[in-house]
Amino acid sequence: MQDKTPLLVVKNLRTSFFTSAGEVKAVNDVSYHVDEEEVVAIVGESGCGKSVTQMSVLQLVQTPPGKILGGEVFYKGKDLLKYGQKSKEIRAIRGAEISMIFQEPMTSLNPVFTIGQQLSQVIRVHKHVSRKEAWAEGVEALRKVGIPEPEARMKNYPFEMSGGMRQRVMIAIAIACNSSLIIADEPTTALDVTTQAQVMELLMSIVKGLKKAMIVVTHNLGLVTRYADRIYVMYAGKIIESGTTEEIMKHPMHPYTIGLLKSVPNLSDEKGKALVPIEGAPPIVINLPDRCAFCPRCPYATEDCMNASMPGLRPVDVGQKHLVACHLDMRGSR
Amino acid sequence: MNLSNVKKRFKVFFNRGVLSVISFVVLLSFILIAIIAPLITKYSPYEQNVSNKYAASSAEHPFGTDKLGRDILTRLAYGARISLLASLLSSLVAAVIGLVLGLIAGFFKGFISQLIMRIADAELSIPPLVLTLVLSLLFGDGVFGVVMVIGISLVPTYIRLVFGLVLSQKKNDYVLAAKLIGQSNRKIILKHILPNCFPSLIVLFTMNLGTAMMLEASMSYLGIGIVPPTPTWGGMVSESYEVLILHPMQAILPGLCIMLVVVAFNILGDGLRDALDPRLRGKL
Amino acid sequence: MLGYIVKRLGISLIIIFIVTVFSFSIIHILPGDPARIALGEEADQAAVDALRAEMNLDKPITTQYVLWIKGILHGDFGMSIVEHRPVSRIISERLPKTISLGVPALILSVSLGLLSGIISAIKRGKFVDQILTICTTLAVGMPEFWLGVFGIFLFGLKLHLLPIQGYTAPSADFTQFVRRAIMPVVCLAIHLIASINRHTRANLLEVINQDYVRTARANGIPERTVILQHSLKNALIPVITMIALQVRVVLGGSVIVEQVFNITGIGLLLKTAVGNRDYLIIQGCVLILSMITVGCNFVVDLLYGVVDPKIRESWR
Amino acid sequence: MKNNTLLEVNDLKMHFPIFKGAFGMKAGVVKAVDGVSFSVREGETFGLVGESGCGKTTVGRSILRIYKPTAGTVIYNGEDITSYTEKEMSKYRREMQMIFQDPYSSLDPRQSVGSIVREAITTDKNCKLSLSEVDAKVDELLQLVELDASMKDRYPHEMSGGQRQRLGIARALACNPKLIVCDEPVSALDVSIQAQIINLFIRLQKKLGLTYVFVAHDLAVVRHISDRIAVMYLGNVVEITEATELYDNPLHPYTKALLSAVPVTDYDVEKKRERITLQGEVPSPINAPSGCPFHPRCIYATEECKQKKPELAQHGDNHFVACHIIK
Repeated sequence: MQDKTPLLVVKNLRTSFFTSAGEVKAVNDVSYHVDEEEVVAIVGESGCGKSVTQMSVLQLVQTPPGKILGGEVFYKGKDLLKYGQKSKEIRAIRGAEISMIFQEPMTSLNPVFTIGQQLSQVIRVHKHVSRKEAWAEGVEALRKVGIPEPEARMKNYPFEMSGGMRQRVMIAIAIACNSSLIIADEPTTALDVTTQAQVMELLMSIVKGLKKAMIVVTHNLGLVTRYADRIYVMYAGKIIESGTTEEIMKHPMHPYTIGLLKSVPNLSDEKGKALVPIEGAPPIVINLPDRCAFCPRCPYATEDCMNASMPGLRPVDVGQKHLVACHLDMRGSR
Repeated sequence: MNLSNVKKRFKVFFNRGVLSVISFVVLLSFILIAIIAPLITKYSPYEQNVSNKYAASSAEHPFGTDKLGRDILTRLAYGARISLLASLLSSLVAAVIGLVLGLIAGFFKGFISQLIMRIADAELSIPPLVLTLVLSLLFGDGVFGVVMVIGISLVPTYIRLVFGLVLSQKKNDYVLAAKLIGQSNRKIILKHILPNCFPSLIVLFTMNLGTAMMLEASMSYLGIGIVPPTPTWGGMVSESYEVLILHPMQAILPGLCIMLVVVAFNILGDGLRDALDPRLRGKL
Repeated sequence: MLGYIVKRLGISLIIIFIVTVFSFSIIHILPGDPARIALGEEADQAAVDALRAEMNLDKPITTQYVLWIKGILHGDFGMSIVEHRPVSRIISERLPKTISLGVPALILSVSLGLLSGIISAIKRGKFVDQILTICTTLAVGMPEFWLGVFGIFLFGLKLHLLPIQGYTAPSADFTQFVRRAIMPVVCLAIHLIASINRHTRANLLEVINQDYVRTARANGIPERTVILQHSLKNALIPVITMIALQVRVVLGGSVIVEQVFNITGIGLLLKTAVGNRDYLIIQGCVLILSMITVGCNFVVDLLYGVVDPKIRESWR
Repeated sequence: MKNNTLLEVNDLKMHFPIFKGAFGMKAGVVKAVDGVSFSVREGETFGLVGESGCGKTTVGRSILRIYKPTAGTVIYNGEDITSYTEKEMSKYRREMQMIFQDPYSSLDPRQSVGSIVREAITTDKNCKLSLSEVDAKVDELLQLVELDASMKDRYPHEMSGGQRQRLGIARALACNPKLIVCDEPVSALDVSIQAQIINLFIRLQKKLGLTYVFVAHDLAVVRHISDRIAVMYLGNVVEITEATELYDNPLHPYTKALLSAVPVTDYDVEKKRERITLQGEVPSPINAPSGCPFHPRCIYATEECKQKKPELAQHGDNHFVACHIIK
């Protein structure tokens, strides 16, 4: 078995928002990597910092109030954080090497420009081709994402399209410049169930067909089970568990991951099975004490958990790639 | 001191908070001056002394005297009374009328609502000073006349604001929820819709104080509404026009007063808007 | 498209109708007999009655209104009771002066306001923005008449750079027109420049936070294009509304500015007419001025379609 | 005792006209709901599930008579309330309540928690409680929805999404309702909070004998809470059956596709599941297709499906399907 090379390596990334209430440590020392041709999921609830992490990779965080405080983002061996926020180098990466797909298809496209104008503009910025060629490439991209009558659709405005169609346009923009990595930030959350399936199948066929890598940011555990190769679970700005999808879905080791899985209603559950919710609400990450952030909601938390400082990621078993940030050994206690 | 240092201090000094505080202090001092005008000066604003006209600045007359020998400081202080009172009362008149009409237009559909909105549009199609000129024929001179004239010409701004607010609130589920628990329409307006209009209303009210002040000054400058010898800032600028080359300060001082107060009202309104209803940014 | 135009036109006509009712009734509620005012206190009753009959004042008020409107539709606004000349002729003499100052004022304020607003937004929080913010804040509070008086004092009386009063038609002597128009135009434009600047800045900053701007950045579009193309077009939509609403402020300002610079335009005409109770002139001026405003708003409504494809869609 | 029918909806139609052009001419109708029938028994949870635009919310709101239906009848408690005026409705107004999707816009931002609940209690014309009794009732209701009594003086913006939704429930309960229409009550909430609210709904039903009409797009949530489920597509009910039966034995092609589109978190089960991806998009309800509304996307569609609209027909115990293919 040939070892895959990492495409993106994020090391000790820290991003904070400076608000009147204090420093929000949205991304607090996060490290992860994505190999070539791999689908990685970042899972967490709203406010856990999963989106900000991805925005930081491309330096798209609004400054102020946000600020990337430190860390390294190696993409194909180059540290992206060394480039300035508005530099030519980072712009050449955005959209051409790493593409992003956002959650809200309704607002993510500019309402006063046609699909064709927006699509061909991106192509022209990165490929230095003529207007006509860019337009033709745009039509081709729309065809690839399964939009019927792409020539006519190029002249449509976003508001003339359905949510699913707009998300396809976003995907078309993402693949138009042949980027190696697609970051999809909650790509299907705003869509209907069957449209969600359509869009995800399309994304997967593109990623597999064109041998791209993808990061899916989502809160939907089912989606992750179906599509991801590896999973990172985030809570309060930190990664608290990581491993292959099979390991995490079958043998979750962090009390938060366990709780999350027990609290989500599942179609395959037998009728009458009670949901076990996680009590309380996710914390607002301002001035959190240096201890496990899940402690106050954790049903297994001990006195030691309350007093000990923030646990680091450690292998569940020696030598394993399944990592967990918990003081407790949850093996067999579920 | 190098340039960047100067720029930095400049920035700190003129940030929102400091500016708001300054305008608040400016306003408070003008209000105070208006209230205690008789204590500030021993003269009456009408007291003429022709033998001492166009006096230079002195201990007796800090800002000198005008063409009839009246003390300029005294007239400025009494002018503050008239200007502040007129703008406050006219804004109140406008707010009350506009609020009621706006609520009616917003809550009830159909002909009444259309009529109110079209009348507001018609009023907004007449240039403001033209409107006040014509209305002043109807209401006559004096403070009451000016208050009514300016008040009525400001009404459409409130109608439009309240109308928009009511429409957007009616879409909110809490209005439906109130209906479902059996609340009557009248109660829904009074208990739910009205209180939610207040933040935006306060913002508009503060900003309209400046507009009203400006209109009053312009009217006084034209010699309609509040007429001489009653002291007004606009009127003082007008009176000093003929001696501009010799005594420019007589025109500049009252104008400065108008500008200070109007700017203060606007900054305060901006601050209130950002604090109470940031959605109005770019609209008011 | 046609449906949309017809609808906007209908609304405009309703507004103008309300304005005619308003200006007509205001004048007729007022105490005092216009015929008496025209002939003076000493005139005998028979002459007054004769004039009343001639001016249709003896007829019922609705008939008077209908006759007045009928006349207007034929271009007849009646006779001025002070000048004894047709109102339409007086207005057509005066209006070009007001417009020849108003149009440059509008152009000046839109161009300067937009430009400075964009600069403010791009350089938000920087030194340039701070300076512009202070200037516009002061400008909003500056009374037009005071700025005019101040300008006359400084540029006219002290520096002798510009003539202090009067008006020359651009067709008669263009250089003289420009020299005389500079100060009035600036006075007319000052408030509008400031408010367009504020609105453009606020709306641009609002738009810059939108999702589609983030998408543009995420796709590597250069920052200049992001702001000048993606953001500006969206930010312009509310600014256009605001400019349409402010046309009337410029027209209103002409009353003041014409008084300050002694320009015999429509503003000064109206002011004099109000003093004289020359009611047909008042009615005519109010009507003409509000028709100009309504007309501008109508054009702006159509302009919307150029900027906002959603509106264009609804035209079909 | 789940035999008394509390609510019956017969051939309900709700068409919204669209106006266009200069003179507000009627340009067409949106057939939001086009002939829906079902009945809800006292004490049960009836799930209405479907994708956006299928008309499920409109059905919910028509039951509460927020809209006046275009055609069909709504029978509540044996009484036809379809054409009741606002005044006639007032006797049932408080018996039928609603829980909203958006916990932000459904609470008046200027009202404190206590005042929101108090208003719902005192609006009752027959309310003869003294001030202190009302206060006691407020505390009781807050306790019922597991909100701390100390929250009474807080304002909605100081609360989390889950707490707001609890408050919305408390407001509805203050009216002593029999029937509650829950319109997507958990879809705006975080995953870990959803379970708390779902459990609360179940507990309250057991305690107070409530009847729910549970409108949602999330099949897993609906299946978890409902006794019976109606699947809606483009203004029509395509399948009605018991919750377990729906998952174990879905019959309508649309239901099958809908179920397969929802991934499950059970790794082994998920990897073995059959995936049906529907082609095309939901047609606009303005010019809905003739015949079976699902036929343009259905792989089994025949000529009959294009011509004739299928009626709900019984296929097994308590299992009704509207499809020509299933025989």
